[in-house]
Amino acid sequence: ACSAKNNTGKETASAADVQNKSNAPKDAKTKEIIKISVGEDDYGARMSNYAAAFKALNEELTAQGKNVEVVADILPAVGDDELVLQAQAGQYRDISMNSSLDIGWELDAGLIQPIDWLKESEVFKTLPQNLWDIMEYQGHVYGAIQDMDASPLYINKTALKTLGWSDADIEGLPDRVLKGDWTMEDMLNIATEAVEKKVTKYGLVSDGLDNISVQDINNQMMGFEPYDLEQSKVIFDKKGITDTYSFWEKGIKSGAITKDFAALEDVGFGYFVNGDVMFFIGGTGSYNSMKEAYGKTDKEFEDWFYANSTFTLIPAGSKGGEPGSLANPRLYYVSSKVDEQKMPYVQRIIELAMAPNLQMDHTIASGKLPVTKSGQEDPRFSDLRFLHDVAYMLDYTKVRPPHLAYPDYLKQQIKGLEAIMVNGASAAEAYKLFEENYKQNVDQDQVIFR
Amino acid sequence: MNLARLKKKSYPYLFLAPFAILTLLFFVIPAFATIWMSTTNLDRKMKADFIGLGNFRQILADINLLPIIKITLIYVFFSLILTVAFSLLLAICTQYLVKNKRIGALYRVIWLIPSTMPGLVYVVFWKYIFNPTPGGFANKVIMYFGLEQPVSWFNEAGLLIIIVAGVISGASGGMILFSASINSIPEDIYKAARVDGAKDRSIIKDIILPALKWPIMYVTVTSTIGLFASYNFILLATGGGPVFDTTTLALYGYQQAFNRLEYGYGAAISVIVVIISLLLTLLLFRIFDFNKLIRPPRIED
Amino acid sequence: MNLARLKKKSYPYLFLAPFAILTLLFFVIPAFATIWMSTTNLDRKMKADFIGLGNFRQILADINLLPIIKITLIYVFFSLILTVAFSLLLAICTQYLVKNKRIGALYRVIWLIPSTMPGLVYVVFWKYIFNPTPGGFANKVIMYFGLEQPVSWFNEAGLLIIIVAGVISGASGGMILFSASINSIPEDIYKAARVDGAKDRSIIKDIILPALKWPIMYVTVTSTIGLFASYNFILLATGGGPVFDTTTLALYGYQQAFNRLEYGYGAAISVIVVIISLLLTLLLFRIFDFNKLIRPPRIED
Amino acid sequence: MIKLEGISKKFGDSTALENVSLDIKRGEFVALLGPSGCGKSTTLMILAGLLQPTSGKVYFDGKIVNHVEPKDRDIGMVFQSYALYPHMTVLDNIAFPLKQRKVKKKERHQKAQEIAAMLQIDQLTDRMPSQLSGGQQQRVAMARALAKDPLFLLLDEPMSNLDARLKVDVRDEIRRLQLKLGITTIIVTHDQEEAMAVADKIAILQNGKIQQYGTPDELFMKPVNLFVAHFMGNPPMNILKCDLLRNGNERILRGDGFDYKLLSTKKLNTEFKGTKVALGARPHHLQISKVQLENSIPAKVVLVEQLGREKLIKVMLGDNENTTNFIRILSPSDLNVSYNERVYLTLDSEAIHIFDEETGKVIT
Amino acid sequence: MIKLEGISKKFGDSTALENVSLDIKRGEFVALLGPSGCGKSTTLMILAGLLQPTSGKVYFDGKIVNHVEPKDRDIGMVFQSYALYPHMTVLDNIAFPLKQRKVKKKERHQKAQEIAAMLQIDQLTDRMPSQLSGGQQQRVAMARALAKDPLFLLLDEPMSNLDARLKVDVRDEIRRLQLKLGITTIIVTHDQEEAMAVADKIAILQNGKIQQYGTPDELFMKPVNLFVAHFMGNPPMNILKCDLLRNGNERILRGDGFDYKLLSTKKLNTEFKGTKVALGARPHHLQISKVQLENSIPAKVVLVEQLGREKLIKVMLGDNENTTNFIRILSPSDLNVSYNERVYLTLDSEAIHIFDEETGKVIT
Ligand SMILES: Nc1ncnc2c1ncn2[C@@H]1O[C@H](COP(=O)(O)OP(=O)(O)OP(=O)(O)O)[C@@H](O)[C@H]1O
Ligand SMILES: Nc1ncnc2c1ncn2[C@@H]1O[C@H](COP(=O)(O)OP(=O)(O)OP(=O)(O)O)[C@@H](O)[C@H]1O
Ligand SMILES: [Mg+2]
Ligand SMILES: [Mg+2]
Repeated sequence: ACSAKNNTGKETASAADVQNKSNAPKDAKTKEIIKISVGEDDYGARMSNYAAAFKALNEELTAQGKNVEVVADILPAVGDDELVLQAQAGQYRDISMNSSLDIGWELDAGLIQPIDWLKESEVFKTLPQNLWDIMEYQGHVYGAIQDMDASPLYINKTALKTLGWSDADIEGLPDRVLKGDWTMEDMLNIATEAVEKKVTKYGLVSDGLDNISVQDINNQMMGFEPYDLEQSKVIFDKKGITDTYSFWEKGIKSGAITKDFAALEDVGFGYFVNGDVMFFIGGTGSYNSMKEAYGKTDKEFEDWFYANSTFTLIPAGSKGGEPGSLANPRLYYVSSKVDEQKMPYVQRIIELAMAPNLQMDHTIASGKLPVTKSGQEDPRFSDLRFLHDVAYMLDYTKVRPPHLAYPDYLKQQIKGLEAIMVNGASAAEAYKLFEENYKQNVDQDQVIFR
Repeated sequence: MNLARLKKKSYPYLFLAPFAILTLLFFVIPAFATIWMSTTNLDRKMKADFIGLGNFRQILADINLLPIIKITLIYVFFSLILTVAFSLLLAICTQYLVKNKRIGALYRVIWLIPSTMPGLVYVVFWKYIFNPTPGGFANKVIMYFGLEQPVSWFNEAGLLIIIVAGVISGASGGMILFSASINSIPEDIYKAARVDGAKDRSIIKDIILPALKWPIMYVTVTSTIGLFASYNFILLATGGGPVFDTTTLALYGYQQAFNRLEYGYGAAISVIVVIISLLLTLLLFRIFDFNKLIRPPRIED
Repeated sequence: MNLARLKKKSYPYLFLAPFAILTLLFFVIPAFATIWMSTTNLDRKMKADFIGLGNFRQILADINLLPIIKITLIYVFFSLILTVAFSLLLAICTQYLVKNKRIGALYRVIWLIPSTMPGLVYVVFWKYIFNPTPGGFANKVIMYFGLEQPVSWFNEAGLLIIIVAGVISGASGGMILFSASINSIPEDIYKAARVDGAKDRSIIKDIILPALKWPIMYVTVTSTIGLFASYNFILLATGGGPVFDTTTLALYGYQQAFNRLEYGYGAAISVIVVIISLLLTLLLFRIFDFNKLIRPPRIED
Repeated sequence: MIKLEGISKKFGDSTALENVSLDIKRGEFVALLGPSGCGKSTTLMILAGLLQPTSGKVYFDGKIVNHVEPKDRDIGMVFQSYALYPHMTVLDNIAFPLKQRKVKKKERHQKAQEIAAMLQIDQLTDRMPSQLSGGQQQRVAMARALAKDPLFLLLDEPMSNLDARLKVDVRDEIRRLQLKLGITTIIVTHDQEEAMAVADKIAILQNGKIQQYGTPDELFMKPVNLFVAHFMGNPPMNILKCDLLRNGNERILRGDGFDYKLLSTKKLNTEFKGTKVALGARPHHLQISKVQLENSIPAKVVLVEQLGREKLIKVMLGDNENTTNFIRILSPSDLNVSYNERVYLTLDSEAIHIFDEETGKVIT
Repeated sequence: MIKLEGISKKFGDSTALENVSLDIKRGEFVALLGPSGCGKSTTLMILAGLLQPTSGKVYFDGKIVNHVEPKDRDIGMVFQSYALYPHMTVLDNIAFPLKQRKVKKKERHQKAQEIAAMLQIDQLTDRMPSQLSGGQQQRVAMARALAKDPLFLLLDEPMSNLDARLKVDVRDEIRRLQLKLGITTIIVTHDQEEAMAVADKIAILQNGKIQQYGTPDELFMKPVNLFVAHFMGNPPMNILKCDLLRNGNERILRGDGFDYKLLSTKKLNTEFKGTKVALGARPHHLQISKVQLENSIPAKVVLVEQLGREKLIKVMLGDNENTTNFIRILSPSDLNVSYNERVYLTLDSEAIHIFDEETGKVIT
């Protein structure tokens, strides 16, 4: 896997061809080889989708009678730091994959280039608008989304019934959430009630403190994303943040949220399946985790799940607000060093890798949702009852802004949460901690304080 | 003649040279590079602009600095005291007090167990044992004995657990060094002391400890340095949390460099760590009267 | 009277007891838990079903097993030999050959540098130095001297770099133990040897090395165990790649447990690691004639 | 006071002591004498409680002390290897036993300084042991042993590195202290003159067995066997193998190259019926004359050594050039004999000892 | 052959040797004598090259060897502390110097075994040093020093832990080897009888300075100062402070409690004009008589020690009960005196030494 100087994309099969290339028409026997380097990422079906894309592209090229062959050069996955170091040393990955959060700094570091051709691409025609927003930054498309997640609120139906909810009440809940009629506060009240009445041991549990589900709650409580797209700045909103922290403080005080909230990360699924949890916030993938915790066949679990639980979007922070869902998708990026000659091939690989059936392969392997409508039209999709049922959430799903000042925002926000949960800090104290640390860590030009 | 003497005097250095070069390449240059880096604003974009003492100014203004230094000092101080005390006690027990040398050796071998397994395995298990949920082992135990609420061990006593575990796994090195030194005290000396009416306590205090002065200094100095520089263990166990409650200076530097990818800032913190540990080392040298310890050679030429 | 003797004999054990309990809690129980875990299919779901020797059967069938064991043995063998040889050489040079004790001590202190900085800093720099592209430092050097192609250091010589760096940072512990032992040889013995016509070579071979037998055994055994169990360094440097070229058994176990989250399988590999290192330890005990080393006590009672 | 009863000590296969019994009274000064490796140090170690006898019992004041800790035996001991504490100054070394008795610092330092002065090392009390000469170290060891006014003093070659003059001083000091405080003292020494000068009783050891235990005069005048006779006295007693010829009342000792007639007053053990005997005569009991006298033995001078106030003359008996029958004679300095000179030896029947050659036992 | 020229050695502030010069011829056997701590071991260490003199030069065969390595000096040495190699068997210890000479294993072991036999430790060659008694260890050290037939032999108290009999044997063996191979030997000993018996020449050291260097007889008969006179001989020479009264041709020594008239034949150094002198008389040059004789000194018996073949009698001069004027006399065993008995001492004018009390220098 050692190749270091293939960034122009062209490399001939033998030295003799170098002369041939300029004058003679392409010789049938010596194909032009185009090596496309790809960053390794073997989660789900990503790598096999690549392989399929390369195969398909070569078939297309043959069919078109072009005397060109594309070859995949798989480079090992590396951390961000090394990605930059390698790039600075001249070793780029033509196609790499990273979180949607990373657009900002990768662009800053000169690693990627815009791929506005995506707007014209056939496969992305059926991509919902909110997902287009994810891929855009400063007016250009920089990444090609390749899978998606949503963050549902899993609800313990049995416990609701014990608390006196009727079947109809329960069935109507998702709709009330959609309308903004049933809010976070309602949720917390019920969670409190459940714990006080010892209907469940836990009121609200998530798949981890630093997971996006918690950020989802925070965003809902603030009623907005902490990001101003136009100015491309992070918004640091005192009231919103204080509201959020108050929510958590109240949860902790009332017992709906426990001190060991963060530690329930690995066991929360199991507690939910055991009926010990009133509300669980996770990703669509949490369904799989619950299934594994349940330990029976897919079908048996599905039956149990639908009999004993339900799910909605994350409710709005206040009456009449919008419900939400947050995701952290990975995007394909194209290296800034891919030149015009090579770009068509790179483009085609990305498009082919996003073929509906390949999206579906990945969904099956990973539990994440296909991003395009066409992907969701794959007949295999409707067989996956749960995924199928949550697919509507994609329309409400947002991602975190790809802003340079945002990762620190998240980190410090969580420190504030820890202070509340573990050290018994008040919302005001948590806010102070957050503000002070955030201010000292970021370039204040990048932030709107209000 | 003079040439021969020169040759004779210099050849040990020739032996050391290749290793000196390797050290230089592998350790000294990176050290200097770190210092250089601490004067730049190198971050994830991997572009380094010289900003002078900017990072250091920023560190001094860092609102977390004081609490972190406090935690660092607590951590280093107690870990150090306990490590040295503990390895001394172990060495003295197994090498001197336990008269049956076989049992003493066996006991020392048992202390090798911690090093047979990857450290991560332990951390995973401690996390399991001290899991704050009712499913954690320690919580199961205390709840079995009637406690209602599970205890958030790492939150309540994170630093304590980290120190204790670190001490237990760190004591074996010192113990062996001390054992070797105790072992090299001639038996006659013990005999004389016993005849002179010395109890174990006095033999330890008056005979063994003075002979261990140099090893104790060494262990103290290296432990101080090592403790100041180490973060791996805390990172795995608590990640420095909750909030900054178990964050030491080195861990803070690590987080700045490798989580926030603020390499320059992280490097500056590392430099401060190094400066503090060097200052403490000098202090320790003074306390232990280093110059006296380096006796002049009794073979002359 | 008899009771008093019993009391006298037992009180060192009383001293050791609390530490024994801590060891048990922190290290022995996790060790047994690992063994238990190795017989289950514990994975990310955190549900453990007993599957007997299933994991072990699977390991034996693992196509990567043989190459990984080969790499592990190469890694351990060369690291071990080099660490011991290197720390011996350093100790002998600085403690015996360099007659100026001050310079010797200084040199030993310099060897503390590697421990003053977090290991990760070094790894980052080695990565920079041995960057496989023409921009890497080492490549710049060799290309300056006329080589056309940059060298993929970590691919071509990953194991070598890892071994060398590991040896350099690992040698200081052994060096200090050896230094202490060399230091405790009475000066008179050196004098006698010098009068008897012994050259440095013979003094080292006949006087110093025999006195170091026990420390050498200790360093050898602990290094063997430690090397078998360690992966941290390799993980940081190469991550075990390219392919499995620098993957040792312990790293493989780690990857299985913490990357693939196959805890049961990972634990089974850990158990195999432990078994291999225990077997090697026994072999080393035999080689060093362990029983002879534990002399009977000369003070009787 | 001190009693050893049937003490044996084995180191692995080799036996260092075999069935040693010894009675020592309170305040007695006993010397252990014997060739190198005979078990002297081992005996002291057992008395100190630092070695456990393989069998046998040790009594102090009638109580078995086999399992009593050394520290509870109230001993002062000088080790053959000195065993000074390397990390303490000379003063602290000497004061160490007092420290164990919780004597106050000032007081014990004062006492230590006094004893140091007694042993002429008071100038050196600030030094570390490694900065002392051999003899100085040995005196520190002695001072340490004396510091606590012990009940028992065990001294293992305590003056081997001191010059004669100092040795006499130190010996006198020990003797003085010992008498003053009634310290029961056991000294190991290779120097029988020293032993005879100071000891109340001497035990002679050989191969781990006690050969004779008695007052110096007893040992010197009435050795019970050849070994003791030969061992006591310096230069050693001359031993000559002879045949005992009984001729009525006349008894003649016939050796290689000489005949010697015993005086009729010399009594022999009547149980002895054999003829193979050994004749023992101390070097200063022989006189050299240049002319032949009655009952004198002809000899030839082989070596003359000047010993200061005396001469040690080694002569060969008979004319056989290959003989091994050598005799050493101590004679006044003023006797002038030269190499190869023929001389005649006379000896006093009363001063000679006759031993059964086979068993070594004395028969006079 | 060996020459020390103006050697001084300081340890920090304290001076161990001061301006020591010494000439030793090839094959000579020289003894260093002196009180404990006078610098004997230091001298040997400097000769061996193990210590560097602070100033002064060491010559071997006329060449300066100050910076020659010990290993290149061809020395065999016995250390005062033995310094055996603890990790080698006795045999390997002895054979070690031969190993350094690349002598084949079988050969060197055979040689080592021979020397061990010579020193009566051939039964112990498989043991480790820690399994030996003190005297046995010392003999191993001796064997090791002899093993390589060195050009120089430096022996630091090599027989201090051997019994008298063994000492004589070992001493004879050394002497024999030394003569046979012409080994230049320097022995440190505290035992002047030993020194006088074996040494060709003796150097007497005090406080790091050489007091006298000469043959045993010279030292004994003509000590150059009080120190040497007092140091040589055991028991030491009696020294009495006196006033020298010159009365025409008559010279009288008047001390505390006695008058003694010097014979007119006794010559005194005419340069000496003072009156304060010290009278030296060896214990065996004094005779005790029970009746008063001419020019005899009255005294009172204080102590009688039985030394085997002789008695050591300590007397007090004069009648002053608080006097410090004690005299020791060696007399034959058959002299019967008892405590507090009044006796009279006579002494031979020729055998006495008179010293300037102030400088200590001899004036006879
Ligand atoms: N390292 C040292 N530091 C200070 N003084 C020392 C050191 N070594 C020796 N001395 C002093 O030097 C003097 C001479 O010592 P040396 O060992 O030569 O004496 P010595 O004649 O061999 O005595 P002994 O007969 O007691 O062995 C002594 O007074 C001793 O105290
Ligand atoms: N650890 C041991 N292993 C085997 N034999 C030993 C050990 N220690 C002593 N011996 C032997 O026991 C015997 C008695 O030793 P001990 O030390 O009592 O002799 P010693 O009379 O003191 O002799 P010296 O006058 O030479 O010091 C010796 O022959 C010695 O070799
Ligand atoms: Mg002995
Ligand atoms: Mg000496």
